[in-house]
Amino acid sequence: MDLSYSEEYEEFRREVQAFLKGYWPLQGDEAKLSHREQATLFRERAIAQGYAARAIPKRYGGSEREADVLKARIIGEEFGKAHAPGDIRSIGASMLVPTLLEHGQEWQKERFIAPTIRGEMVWCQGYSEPGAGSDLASLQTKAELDGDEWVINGHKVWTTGANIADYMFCLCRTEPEADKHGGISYLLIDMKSEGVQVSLLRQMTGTADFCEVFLNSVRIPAENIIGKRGEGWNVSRSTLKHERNMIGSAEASRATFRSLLKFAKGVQLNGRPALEDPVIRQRFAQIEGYVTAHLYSGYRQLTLAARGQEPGLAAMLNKLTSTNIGHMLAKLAFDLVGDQALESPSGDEVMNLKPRGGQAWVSQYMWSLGIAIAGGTANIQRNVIAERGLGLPRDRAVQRSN
Amino acid sequence: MDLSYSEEYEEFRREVQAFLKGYWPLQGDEAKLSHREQATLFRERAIAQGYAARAIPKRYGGSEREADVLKARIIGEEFGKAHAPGDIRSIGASMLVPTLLEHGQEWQKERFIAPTIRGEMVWCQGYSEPGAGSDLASLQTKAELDGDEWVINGHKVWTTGANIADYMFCLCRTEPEADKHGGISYLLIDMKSEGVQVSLLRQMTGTADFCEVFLNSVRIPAENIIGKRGEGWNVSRSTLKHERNMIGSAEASRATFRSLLKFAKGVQLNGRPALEDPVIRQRFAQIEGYVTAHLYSGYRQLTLAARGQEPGLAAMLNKLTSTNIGHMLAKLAFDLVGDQALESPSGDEVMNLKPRGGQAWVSQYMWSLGIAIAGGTANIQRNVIAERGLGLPRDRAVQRSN
Amino acid sequence: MDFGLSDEQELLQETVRGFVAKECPSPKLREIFEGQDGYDATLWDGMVKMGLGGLVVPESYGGAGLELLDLALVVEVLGEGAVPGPFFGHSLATLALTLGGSPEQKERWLPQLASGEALGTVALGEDNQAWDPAAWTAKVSEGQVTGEKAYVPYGERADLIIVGVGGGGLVAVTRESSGLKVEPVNGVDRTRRLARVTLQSAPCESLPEAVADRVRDAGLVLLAADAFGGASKLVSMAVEYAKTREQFGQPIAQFQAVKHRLADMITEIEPARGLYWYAAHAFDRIPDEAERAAALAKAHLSDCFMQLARDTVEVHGGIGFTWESDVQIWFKRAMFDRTFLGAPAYHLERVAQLADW
Amino acid sequence: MDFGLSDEQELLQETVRGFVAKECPSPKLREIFEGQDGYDATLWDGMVKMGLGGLVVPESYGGAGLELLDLALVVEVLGEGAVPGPFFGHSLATLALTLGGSPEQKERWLPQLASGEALGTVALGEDNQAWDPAAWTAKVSEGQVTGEKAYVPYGERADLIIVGVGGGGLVAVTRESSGLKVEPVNGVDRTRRLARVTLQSAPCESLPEAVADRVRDAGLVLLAADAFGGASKLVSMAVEYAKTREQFGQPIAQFQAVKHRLADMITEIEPARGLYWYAAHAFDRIPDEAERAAALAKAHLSDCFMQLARDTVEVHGGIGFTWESDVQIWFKRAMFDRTFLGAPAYHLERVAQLADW
Repeated sequence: MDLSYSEEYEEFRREVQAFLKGYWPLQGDEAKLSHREQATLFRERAIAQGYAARAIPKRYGGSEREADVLKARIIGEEFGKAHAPGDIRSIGASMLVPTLLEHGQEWQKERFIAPTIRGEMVWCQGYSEPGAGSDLASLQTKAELDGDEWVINGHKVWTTGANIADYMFCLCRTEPEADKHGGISYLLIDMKSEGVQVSLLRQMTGTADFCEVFLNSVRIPAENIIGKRGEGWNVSRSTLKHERNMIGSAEASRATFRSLLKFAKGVQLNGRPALEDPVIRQRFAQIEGYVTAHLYSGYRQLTLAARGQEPGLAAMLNKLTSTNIGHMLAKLAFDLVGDQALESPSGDEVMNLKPRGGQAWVSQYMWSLGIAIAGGTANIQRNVIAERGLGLPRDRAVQRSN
Repeated sequence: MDLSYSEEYEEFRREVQAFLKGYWPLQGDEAKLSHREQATLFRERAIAQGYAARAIPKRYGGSEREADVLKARIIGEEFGKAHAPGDIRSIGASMLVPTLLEHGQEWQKERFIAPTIRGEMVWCQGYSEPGAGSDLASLQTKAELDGDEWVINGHKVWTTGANIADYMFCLCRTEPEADKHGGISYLLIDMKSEGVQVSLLRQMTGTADFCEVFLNSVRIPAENIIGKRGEGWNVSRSTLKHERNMIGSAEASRATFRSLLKFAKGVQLNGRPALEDPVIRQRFAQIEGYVTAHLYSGYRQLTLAARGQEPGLAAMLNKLTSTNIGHMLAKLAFDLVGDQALESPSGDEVMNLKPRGGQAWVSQYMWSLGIAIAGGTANIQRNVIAERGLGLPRDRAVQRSN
Repeated sequence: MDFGLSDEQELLQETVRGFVAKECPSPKLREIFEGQDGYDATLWDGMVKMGLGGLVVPESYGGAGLELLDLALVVEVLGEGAVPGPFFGHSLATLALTLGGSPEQKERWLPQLASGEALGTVALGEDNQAWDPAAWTAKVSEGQVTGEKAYVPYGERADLIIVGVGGGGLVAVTRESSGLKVEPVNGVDRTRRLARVTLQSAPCESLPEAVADRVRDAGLVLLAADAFGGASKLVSMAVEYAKTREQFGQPIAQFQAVKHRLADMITEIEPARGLYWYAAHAFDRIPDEAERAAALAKAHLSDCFMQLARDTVEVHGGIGFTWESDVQIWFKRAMFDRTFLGAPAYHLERVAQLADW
Repeated sequence: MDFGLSDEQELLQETVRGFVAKECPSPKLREIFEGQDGYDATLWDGMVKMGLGGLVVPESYGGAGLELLDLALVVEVLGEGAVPGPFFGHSLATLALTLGGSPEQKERWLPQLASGEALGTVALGEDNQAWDPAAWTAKVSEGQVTGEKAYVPYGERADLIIVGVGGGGLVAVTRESSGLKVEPVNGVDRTRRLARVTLQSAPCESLPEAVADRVRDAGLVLLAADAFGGASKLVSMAVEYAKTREQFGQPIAQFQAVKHRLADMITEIEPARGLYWYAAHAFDRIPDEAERAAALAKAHLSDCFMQLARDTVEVHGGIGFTWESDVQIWFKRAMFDRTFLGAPAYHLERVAQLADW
């Protein structure tokens, strides 16, 4: 156990720091560009230096460096401190690009990867449907081959960013005769195609972070398929695998914990500072136990990965642990926010009012944690942990419906 | 809503008080009898007066009074205050007697009821087996008719009081060809029969409150069956129905709550009175919410019963509510008991030591609550509430195995 | 001993329930919820015509002369239906005048309030969670009141505002008073709109009796009753959804995880109705126990309501978190009931103090 | 940066795990558990022969010269196996002398303790939950100590007792000291026996360095490590039982209620191992963070252990509550780990204080 970085890595850290000092923020005329343009420009330089798109081959616009979780971590830390735009965190970069690398044809990789990792091409994910939530594979959106085009009809929901996306990667049923998982294909849809209709899905907070996408006889080229016909389910599973993150969820939990603690330091509850309330103190300390455990578990998984070992069971628990911590933090936030819980969590277009008080962000964030708790997701996670992690028997209904 | 008793009932209460004043405790020579003899003597007088065995016909030794939940409650309250022995609370009186009244033959009622309600005949319940816990109907103890005798072989567990019981009412499989529930009969076994072997089942507390009963070619008269062959399951279900109690579990929860609160008033935690600790105060107040709700729900069920209405869903929740409260109280007790949690909850025959300190009873009771939490019982309760109370679909595995 | 409702009380609940089903079904409810001011004249007039405007107003002043328990029973049903409008504040105002007004004040105001001619409300809380009458700071001097009241139900629309002032007194301020400024608050619960009331030397009349604590206790009971009604409704929404929503080829109610959660939900709420019944009854008949019973009922039931609102969202999955789903309406009423007049932790501590723990 | 074990550390755990499997399988464990004094000479000798008696004793005094992290890793494995005996108290005694003894004291005692020739223990806590060194009241005067120490592991058997005294100092008392009275305590955890030690002007030697807080912190880390090991073992027991126990014609693990509970159980404990690793590492290398990390690890892990012990009993049903079931052995170790050196609530409050919240 050694919580310091070795000299090799400290040297690497100094290089990164020097690069950032020289290149971010942009200077002179470049500083007058739009934020997005600045980010794209800087990102290209970071890629050239090997500080971004490290896992992506050079021929697709990446910097093609050997995997090194510690270097990745140092880059993350230093870019974070400097507020510099590092690897783009879009759904395209984190989910589509790894899928393309694994299953895509050469022309697909060449065409889609580079603009995606530069942030020039924006993606959304067309998986969920009104009738297919936790039971994703029961999806009904149909794609039929008509000559050299797919004709797609269906309805996708919970599609983050569909309103600004250029493309959607999408699961469609192409083999109606095949079994549940075998009849699905993984298609790429240009969002400008005729018949694509996007509407915002308003949440109970009053804001709209998700979209619905209606696909009405949308035509796309037959070649816009990743993997073979009927193999879309497996192709998408590899996407979900890439989605996993050994350390990100724990760091996010810690950041939320810290910001709530910071908030609590400025809050009065029943006439005294909230943090002097023994019940609140106990709850913070209790949650810190979970947050710290989660973080150290992430460090351990990172270490195992760096050693070329499998993190095993621990990695399956990250998501449920994050959800549990989110629950605890949301409940605590609720008790800290006091009477502000009487106020709307978002601006209100009807009354044209903004939330009052500088601390209104807390209720905002109390609600956004609420999103994580929704859905059968936690129960699906428990099934996965029980079945794959503990070797318990599979759920009969799930098995039967497969 | 009227929380006072009407004049009729206040008059009844005065009668009960006068009776108790005259008859309990026993006077003169009678006061020299053993406690058990005194109780039997007094109980006979209470029955004659109509203050006990009210639901039992006179010909079976009861006092045969019209059902009146309020009078029953007044009797309970006044007998309780006077510490007088009222209706015997044995498993025989509460479970076997109602079953006999509903399903027994005349000779069975005449022979078994009177001594049971006087406390002269003691019963134990032979239901659970090592392989049949929450899935009680999977029991394997076999009874075969051989001439005019049943020959019984099997193994019962969790048999409270088998070591002092005169008789056991017992579920046995008599029709091996029938389906799961249809093959069971309800038999009465004299515990002095040859082949009955009782051993104590020691709990993790070190004490033994339960027994195991081994039945090895035990022979009993063929007539010792309640209901018909193969109807034992339904006969036993009516027993369980009688076992339900609209108010008892809530009053028990409140008594435990009060005694824990009383205990807390005398306890120091980390250098100050435990009840000054804001966390402890919150927890007591929270639990009081549940305890009080439970109690009022009992009052309401009682009122509905007095009006001849069905308590409905509320009655199905009593048991799970009690279990939940027991959980909360046990956890709180744990935090109040402080370092005494390091000490054994019971006398220790190996080291021949008694628990130190006058408050050692708390750890005792902390453990005894533990019993309530054991088992799939709470999950079975949840199934019942969901299926019968909320009309949700039945469990497939449970259905299939029936 | 009878821990149950009278025939009249059951009839009252059934009548209101019928009214709500007819006059405030989901589309109507949503229309008011989405609307500018959370108020619907037809709905309110209908309620007033049923006599709900003056339930606790003595018959001699044109009311029904009923007790807090009756009022709470109505509130339970309104909570079930998430009925929008000024009923809560109006009822507390009529109660404050009935308990604390001078004969002349009652004569002047109660008939108008009972008939619905005038709308009343109460301005109790101040900033920094100052819900306790002892913590109020609004000042009265020479018939004028100055202060800030934070969350006043339908303050913009009320003709009469009963304002809590320093020392735990109550004063009446009318809509026309000079020095009265009312600004809408962007509240979370769009079925019970709030306003911020600023009083700058506004002419006022003091109520002669010191009844602020009683009015607060009544408010706690009504919030508890609303929470019971709302929570019960949520459980039935969750049950219905679980029966119809299919995943993996079966209704999700078939999954034990969902099934047991629904069983836990009903076990959480169903036995708790007696808490608000008893608190209301104590308010009416057992004054020594009223304050503590009200605090316990509010703390327990409003916390249950919030928890069940979260549970109901989870049972619904993503759809439960949308604006489109009706779940949000009760979710936000739960936030209101839990927060208004003070959060559960605050009242639990009062429960402890009032028992001399 | 490396948040993992060295090859040597992994080997150490594997070696001890192999030893436990061989020398302390369930029948042996139960024999000692049921026995008179919770001590088995063969088992202890075997541990000492492996070098476990002097893990943190410097090599110059015959020990292995390892750190607290190594010791904690061993304790995790012993916790997994519920290995009975005096290891916990003995280890803390060696640590106290190593950190706080004079060269002469080390010379005199450490080689004997490392070799197992002598058994050590610590007498820290006093009545009324006085676990904090600042709260100790035993008095030292002219080389004699007087006081009552409440829960001393294997006090009856120890040759050397390191006693915590008022002002937070430590003194050494030997078995032969006059004025030393040791009475067995009827402890809940029969794998770690306790005694009450009464000192009446008992001759003693003070340790020159003030290390009581450090010894307490080390104790917290070891209890956390034991809790992690024990809790992990309980989860595997629950999983195994659920796979084999059948009801309604299927293993109970097939029921979603049981299955999800097992998933929740592993999610509770598995990520938490780093808490004790880090606390031990901080003790060894990051002194500024050691005290708080130890308190957090002990509070969190001992609470998890207790909760998982309850869960495991519930998964087992009635059988889990019997003397016959091995579950009780870990259940009682959980009670020990949770209570000894102070309950979770106490240490959580320390966590808050140490961060200046």
